[in-house]
Parts: sequence; structure tokens; C-alpha cells
Amino acid sequence: MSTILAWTSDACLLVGSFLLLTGALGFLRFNDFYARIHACGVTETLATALIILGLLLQSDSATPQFKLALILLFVLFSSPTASHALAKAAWNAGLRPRDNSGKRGIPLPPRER
Amino acid sequence: MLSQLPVLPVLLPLIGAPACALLRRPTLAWVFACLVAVLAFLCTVSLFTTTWQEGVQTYALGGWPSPWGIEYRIDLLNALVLLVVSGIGAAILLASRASVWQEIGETRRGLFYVACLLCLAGLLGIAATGDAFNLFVFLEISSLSTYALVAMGPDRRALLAAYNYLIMGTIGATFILIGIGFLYMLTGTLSMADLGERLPAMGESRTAFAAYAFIVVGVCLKLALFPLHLWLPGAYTRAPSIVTVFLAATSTKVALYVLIRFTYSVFHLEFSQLAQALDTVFIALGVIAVFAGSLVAIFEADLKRGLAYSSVAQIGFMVIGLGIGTVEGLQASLIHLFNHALMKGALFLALAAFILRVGSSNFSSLRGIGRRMPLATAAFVLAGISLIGIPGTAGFISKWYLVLAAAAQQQWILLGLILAGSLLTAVYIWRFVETAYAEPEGDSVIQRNEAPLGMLLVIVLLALLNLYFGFDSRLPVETAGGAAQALLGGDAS
Amino acid sequence: MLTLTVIVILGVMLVALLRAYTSPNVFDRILAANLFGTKTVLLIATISYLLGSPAYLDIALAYALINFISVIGVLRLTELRNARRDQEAEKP
Amino acid sequence: MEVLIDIVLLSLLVATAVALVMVRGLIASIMLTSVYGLLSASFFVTMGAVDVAFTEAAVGAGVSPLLLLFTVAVIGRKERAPEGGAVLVKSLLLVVVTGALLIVGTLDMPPFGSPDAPAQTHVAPYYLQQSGAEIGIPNVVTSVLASYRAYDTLGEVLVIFTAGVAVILILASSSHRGSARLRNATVPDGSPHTILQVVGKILIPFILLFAFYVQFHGEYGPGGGFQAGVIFASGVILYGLLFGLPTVCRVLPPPVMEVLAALGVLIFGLTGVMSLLNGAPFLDYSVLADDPVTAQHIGIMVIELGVGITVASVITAIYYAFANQLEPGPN
Amino acid sequence: MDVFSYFNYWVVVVLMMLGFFIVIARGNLVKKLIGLNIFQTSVFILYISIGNVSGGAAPILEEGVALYSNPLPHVLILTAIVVGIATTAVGLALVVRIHAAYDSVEESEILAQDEPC
Repeated sequence: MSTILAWTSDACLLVGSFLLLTGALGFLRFNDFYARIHACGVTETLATALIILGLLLQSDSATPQFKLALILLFVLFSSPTASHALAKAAWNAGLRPRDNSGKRGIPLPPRER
Repeated sequence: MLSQLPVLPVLLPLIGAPACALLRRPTLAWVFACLVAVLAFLCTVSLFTTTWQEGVQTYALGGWPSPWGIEYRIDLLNALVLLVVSGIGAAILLASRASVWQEIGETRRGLFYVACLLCLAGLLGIAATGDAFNLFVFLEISSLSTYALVAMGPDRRALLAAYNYLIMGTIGATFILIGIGFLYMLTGTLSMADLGERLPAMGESRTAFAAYAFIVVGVCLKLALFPLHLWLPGAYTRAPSIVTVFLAATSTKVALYVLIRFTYSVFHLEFSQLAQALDTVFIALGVIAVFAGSLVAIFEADLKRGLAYSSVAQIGFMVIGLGIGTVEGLQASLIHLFNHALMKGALFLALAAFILRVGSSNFSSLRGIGRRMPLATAAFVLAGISLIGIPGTAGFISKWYLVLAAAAQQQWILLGLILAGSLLTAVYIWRFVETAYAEPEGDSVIQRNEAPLGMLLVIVLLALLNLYFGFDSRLPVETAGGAAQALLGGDAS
Repeated sequence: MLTLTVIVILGVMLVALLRAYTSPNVFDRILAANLFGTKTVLLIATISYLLGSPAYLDIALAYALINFISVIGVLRLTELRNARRDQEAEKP
Repeated sequence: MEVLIDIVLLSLLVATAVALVMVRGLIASIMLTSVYGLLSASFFVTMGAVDVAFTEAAVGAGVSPLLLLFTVAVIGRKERAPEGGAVLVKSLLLVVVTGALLIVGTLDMPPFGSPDAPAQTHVAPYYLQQSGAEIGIPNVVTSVLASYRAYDTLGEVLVIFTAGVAVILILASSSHRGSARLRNATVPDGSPHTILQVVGKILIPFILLFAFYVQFHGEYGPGGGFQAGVIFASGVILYGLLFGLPTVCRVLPPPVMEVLAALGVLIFGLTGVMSLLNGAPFLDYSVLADDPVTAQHIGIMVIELGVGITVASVITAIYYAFANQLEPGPN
Repeated sequence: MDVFSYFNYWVVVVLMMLGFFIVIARGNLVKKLIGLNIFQTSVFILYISIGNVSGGAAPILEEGVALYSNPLPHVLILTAIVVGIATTAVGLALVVRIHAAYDSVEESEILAQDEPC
């Protein structure tokens, strides 16, 4: 029984780390801010959830598991909000998204004032 | 009950400050602050007499013995500095009403007195504590409240002066923290008495040397010794006049106490072969401070800034006393610490009265002040004479012991420099006397408009104290002698 | 396995720092700081397991709760700036 | 393994500091400062300094970037002008001299992490061995903080109180609308933050609850008065950011905050005075109850409460003072 | 192992000098406070490195654990962190008032405004 638990936790940690790396690569390489914010979003939600799940399976006593579950709950609440707030701030400051070729002229609905 | 005495002087303003914040009306806050300051002064007087009779008073805070808990070790040096700081603090708070009501806005007077009590508590805490880190914490309390007090000055340059003082003060405090960190790393303890025992056993380790260097630079920043004094003129000139009186008479004295405590009680530098090099550095810096401060004070258009530079010069005299390195030199320095607080207290308080009536402190607007405010000007002149060191005043006593200490070491050049410094002081005091009693142009009849009674009483009291300690100088001389003996005891054998 | 995760998290932090330093756009730097924050939560949680003492999880919990306040502060800051700029624009 | 993390974190710290020296924009500097705080908190975790990491986390993430952001919001995001060559040379010289003095200092230092260094063998063992018996709480840092060196903590609470008084003194006068009066000007924020307000409504109760947990959990795990106060204050600041200053001023009016700050310090001080009146030295809790160990528990609990109240109300009062400068209300 | 035994202290020295450099060399008043913050944080790292015992657990008493890190520097640094945040708050309040009075936060511009009057 415990070997399956150990194995799944290692698998979770591995996949989580892999997602972290891809997200970081995305953050490094994308040329548009909104694409980068999406890449970070991936690392903040899925990768974090997997890694915390991996840790959860490794711990033995109950209190750390409960604390880890709480951390997961709060991270799932706060990181998407933070990304939303950041995107809104960027949008308010007039930063407009670019398509792949780098032009900014994507037709968008006028800002409702 | 007597055993609680060492902690009371610090505890009263410590608990008094938040209590004073609860009082909403400014006059109530002023009365409460004066009450707390006077009570603290009475406690220091009784503490002083007990230390005088029974020797060192120890007090373990929280009931834990010394190296584990924090301990107060009050010896003659602590008692002297506590007496000076709480005495001047009580006197200034009593005299502060009129000047504060004129310079500080209505909504901020209550909190002004809270900040004054906090500054008093911080300074008394530094002077009384026997624990190195506790000294750093109380140093921060007094500095933070001083930044706020300086920033409340009338014109906008007070803000910049307070900001510069904050940056320099925090760098100084962090240097002291680095020094204490190195000391803790070497010995594992924080109580100064324990450090004093364990450090000499460490031998000449370079970390101990670096620790001492950091602590000296940090304390000299607070002391405003010559190369590190750049914040002092701006802060003293731009602060509200009552704050300048309080700072000039107390905060540099406490910094000098910290320097003496670390040099002689913790590092015992009188034994190490570094002592010779250190003494020459102190003497050199002291002499430069005396001449630089006095020369700038002579040509200063604003009396308040002139007196600030004169403070830099007087600190130079105290550090010269320290630099001579003998028991007499240390005694002379401590006597000057005591007398300088009285002199500068009277001078700046009289100046505060002038600013209260005339509105500005530059020489042109002070013409003929002698007729408008005869008593206050007389007190100013008396304190000025004491600053020069004319026989019969307290200033003479400190100059006399300084000259004796220099003569005992056959340092004739130093003796000449000290006398020359006093002459320079005479120049800028005489410059004030000239303008004060000179003929004001135009309106010949001047109505007498004396300083308010409360303020006038304290000014005259401080001036008379200058006279009293000129004749009956037993108190400062014997206390300083006892303290110097205790610190450099081994050397005098 | 835990050490691998720690190394990856530190690597991501380094990438975020590099990106924060090179990109001219302020919002990239804020995004990097935000990324740093969430990764610190993970780092502290993993280290506490590596060192075998669960006492550190409170710190990770505190970070998880408090981390996004500075991003909201930046949002309000840009808003106030736009409001002030509009006020200037309306005034002649 | 631990050494590797320690070295990587320290080099990241140095990289952030170098980046901070080079970077120009103010908001970028603030972000790098919060990254610096995060890294130092992680470093403290690897060093086993649990309470310090907690305080650095709460202060570094909750309070200092926000105060910096408020200041930058008031003064505007101007880039820094490049400074002259002379200043550069002078400061480089000064830095090199201090650096040399520091390096001289490190030459005779006992090696890092050695268990028989003087620091670990003189005073510290007493705390580790005796505090279990004398004070009976597992978290030795809290027992040293609250009982052996309680006077330091009282000085500490006074430093926070002084900072609150100083900020109110400095900022209160310039805002011609006194901080006491409720501010009716709503912030013209255009689109309301519905998403943020909804999430805020969910998270803020947990932040405040967590603050109380930290407050009363101080004896057994990392936590205590300072950390609880800072977390509580960052919860209030978050509420203020999301729902606007007038609403938060109605919930926690500024004059109440100033009175609470003074009360917190008095709670701490008067516990000490009570032991003074019973003839024991100041801040000696063993006289507060018949059995000395329970007396220590009571003493530590009460002063931690005093610390928590003071820190929370002072940081909230500082937030009000700064936010008052910011409201572009109809002034 | 002993190659890294002084690594912590070298980093402390480097960080201290970087913070000190920012405080002196930069003219912007907010940047000076940030430099001051770094300068103080490097002192915290010095203290914690003094108290660290390699292999020692966090100073929370548990059965079965013999070796603990030294709790005293942790207490000192708790106080120092709060002192640092207090100084930063007062400094920032002063910067806000200076900006209101001089309409600038660059030391060079402020001093220029002061000279004539």
C-alpha cells in the first residue's frame, strides 16, 4: 500500500516540476505580456496543486496534511485573482495584446467607459 | 521597596507616554508630561544618592540573573548621566508651554508631548541599561521620536533635515548592531558587564577590533563628532525651538556616555596597545571639531545655527578629555558633560524665548533684544560667559580640569589649543552681546515684552545653576572623579 | 524526489529574476514578483518536508494568504494614476 | 543538501540586490524589494529560524511593499535622474573602506554552523535546557522573547508605538482633512472590482482567523504577537484596498486605532508594573499566580496579546495616515 | 565543507556594501530607503548565520531531538525586523511630506530649490 502512495507522490512531484519548467519557459519566451501571464497562470494553479498533492501523500501525521490542504485551497483562490488583478492593471494602463507577428492592431471592442 | 529604584526613572516615561496618548486635550497632556518628568527626576535624585552611598546598584529585569536576563547596573557614571538627562528634561518640559503653543499646530500638541516622553524614555533607557542589545532598542526609540520631533519644525526644510537625520541615524544604529553582532559572536553574551570580563580573554582578535571600530563609528554618528556631524546643524536649526533645547542638552551627552561605556567598561582599551593610537585619534578629532565648530559659529548669520556649531565644538572638548586617556582626562570630560548640559540648556532656552517674541533667530532681528527682554538676555549672557569659561562659572571648572589633565601629561600644545578654543568661543558670544545691547535703528522707545513667566523662571534657574556650580563644584567634580576612578581604576594604581 | 522539486523551484525563481531584470515593461516585473511569491510558498512547503519538521507549514500558509496583496496594491496604484491623469486631462 | 539550497538562495539574494542597484524605475524597485523579502524569508527557513521567517514573511509580503506603493502612488512614478560622477566616486570610496573593515572583521570569526562556537556554548544552552522546566512552553524563541528578555520586547513594542506616533504626527498635519473625520469622497475607480471584492469577501475572514490562530499558537509553534498583528493589519489593508477607505474607516475608525495602540502598550507595561507592586522585579511573572510555571504562561499570554493589539492597530493607523494622502477626493 | 564555512559571511559583507552603496550614491529619497532596507536585512542574515548550528533543528522543544539552533539571535532579529519596518514607515512618511513641500523626491532638485531662498 505505502509503495503505491510513495510512487504516486513521486509521480505527482515529477509532473508538477515538469509543468513548472514549461510554465517558466513560456514566461521566458513569449513575446506578448498577456501570453506570458497565461504561462504563469499554468504554473500557479496546476503545477502548484500537483506538487502540494505530492507532498500531501508523503506526510504521515494529520496536521501537516490539513495545513497542506488549506494552503492548496488558499492558493487556488488567491493566484487566479492576482493574475486577474494584474491583467486588469495592465489593461487599464493601456497595454494592448499583440498577435504572433508582433503587431498590436488587433480589433477589440471599445473600452466601455 | 527601595530595590525597585533603578528601573523607576526609565519606567515612568515608558508607561507615561502611552498613557499621555490617551489624554485628548493638549493642556492635560502637557501637565501630565511635566508630572511624569518631575517624578522621574526625583527618582533619579534618590537613585543618585543611593549609588553615591552604597555603590553599584544592580536590578535583574524579569527576575532572571544577568547573562540570561537583562540587567540594570547603575554605577556613578550611569547615575550622573541619568541625573543630567532627567533634570534637563523635566526643566524643559515645564518651560515648553508657550513655545509649543506658538509653533505647533492645535491638533498635534498632544502627540508632541507623547513623542517628548518617548524620547526621554529612550534616552534614560540608554543611560541606565546594562545590556548591549537593549541599548540598541532604546537608541531606536529615542531616535525615531527625535526624527518626528525635528520634522515638526516651522518651515519645509525641517522635513529634509529630519530625513537626513533619519538616514544618518539609522546607518549609525545599524553599525552599532553590527558591532554588537561581532561581540556576540566572540563571547556568546550580550550583558555589558559579562562582555567586559570575557573580551580581554579573547586577546587581540581582529573581529574584536572590527567590532570596536563599528561601534565607535556608529556612536560618533550619534555624537556628531567632527567628520560625522553633518546632520546636527540642520536638525538643530530647523527643529521647533523646544526640541532643539531638549536635543542639545541631552542626546549628545547620552551618546558620549555610550562611547565611554564601550571604550572602558566593555573593551577595556586602556590596557591594549591600541590605546595610544586611539588617544591620538580622539584628540585630533576633538581639536578639529573645536576649531571647525567655533570658526563656523563666528561667521554664522543665524544665532540658532551658530549655537548648533558651538555644540559641535563643545563635543570636541569632551572628546579631547577622553583622548587624554588618564583618570583626570576622563574626569574633565565628565565634568564638561555635566556643565555643558546646563550651559546649552540655558542658551537654547533663552533663544527659544527670543524666537517666541521676535519670531526669528538671525542677528539682524535680535538687535536691541537686551532692552526688550532684559532678564532673558542677562541669563543668555551669563550662560555665554560660562560657555567661554570665565572664572566663577561652571564652564571655568570644566576648562580648568581639562587644562590640569593636559598639563599632567605634559601636552603643552594641547593645552594651548584648548585655551585658543575658549578664545574663539568668546568671539561669537561677544558678537551676540554686541548686537543684544546695541542701539536699534529707528524706533527709540521699546516696550518691555519679557518672556512668559514659566519660561523665564526656568531660564533664570538654569543660568543661576551655571553660577552655583561655578562656586560649589563638589557635585560634578567628585561624581566625575569617582566614575573615572571606577572605570580606569586599575590604571591609577 | 523532493530535492529535484526544490532544484526546479529554484530554477524557476532564477528564470523569473532574469526575466524581471531584462524586460523593459513594468508589468513583466510585477508578474515576476507575483510568480516569485507563489513559488516561495511551494519552496517553503517542500523544504519543510525536506528538513522533516512540519512547523514551517504555517509560514507557507501565511504566504499563501498574504501574497497577492501587493498585486492588488499595484492595481489600485495604476487606477489612481489613470484617475489623476483623467482629472488633469479634463482640467484645461 | 541543505547547504546547496542555502548557497543558491544567498546567490539569488545577491543577484536581486545587484538588480536593485542597477534598475531605474520605482515600481520595479518595489517589486525587487518584495522579491528580496521573499528570498530572505526562505533563507531564514533553511537556517531553521522559524519565527524570524514568519515575521519576515508577514512584514515583507504584507506591509513594506504596500507602504512603498502608497508612497509611489502619492509622489508619482518618476524615474530617478542619473547622479553625477563625483558622488559615485565618493560613495565607492566609502563603500570600499567599510567593506575592508568588514572583511577584517570576518577573519577571526568562528566557522559557520559549528556547534561549539562561543555563541552556542555560553548563554544559549541555558535557554534550551531550562526553559522547558522554568516556563514550560515548547517554542524556546517565544519563551526567551516573552520572559527571559521581556524588557527587550517591551522596548520593541515601544518602537512600534513610536513609529505610529511619528507617522501620525508627520502626516496628520498636511492632510487638511483631519484623519479623524470620515472621508466621504469615494474613489473614482470607474469599474468596480466585483471579482476582487467577491474573492476578498471569502479570503479576508480566513486571514483574520489565521491572525488569531498565530496569536494564540505562539507558545507551541512559530507565531506570536508581532506576526499576528502584522497579518491582522494586512487583512484590514486588503479590505481597505478592495472596498475603499471610507468603508474601512467605518469598520475600524482611525481614533479607535490610536487609542488601541496606546492600550496595547499599557497592557504590556501594566503587567510588568503588577509584578513590580507585588515586590518582584519588573516583568517577573512568577508572582502573578501561585504556581510559577502557570504564572509564566499567564504572563506570556497577556503580553503577547498586548503586542498583537499594538502592532495591529499601529500598522492600521499608519495605513490610514498614508491612504489619507492618496484619496483624490474633492480637495 | 570548510570552503563554504565562511560563504554566509561573505554574502553578508557583499549585501551590506550594496545596500550602503545605494543609500549613499542614489539621489532618489525612496531608493535610499530601499537601500537602507537591504543594509539592515544583511545584518539579520549575519545574526542568523551566527546562531545556526549545522544539523540543528528549529528551537522548538520536541522529544528525541537533541541538537537545536541557537534561539537568542532569532529573538534579537525579531526585534530588529520590526525596528527596520518602523524606520521605513517613518522615512516614507517624511518622503510624502517632502514631496508635498518641494514637489520632487530627487535630492539634487530639492537642494537646488533650497539654495536661493
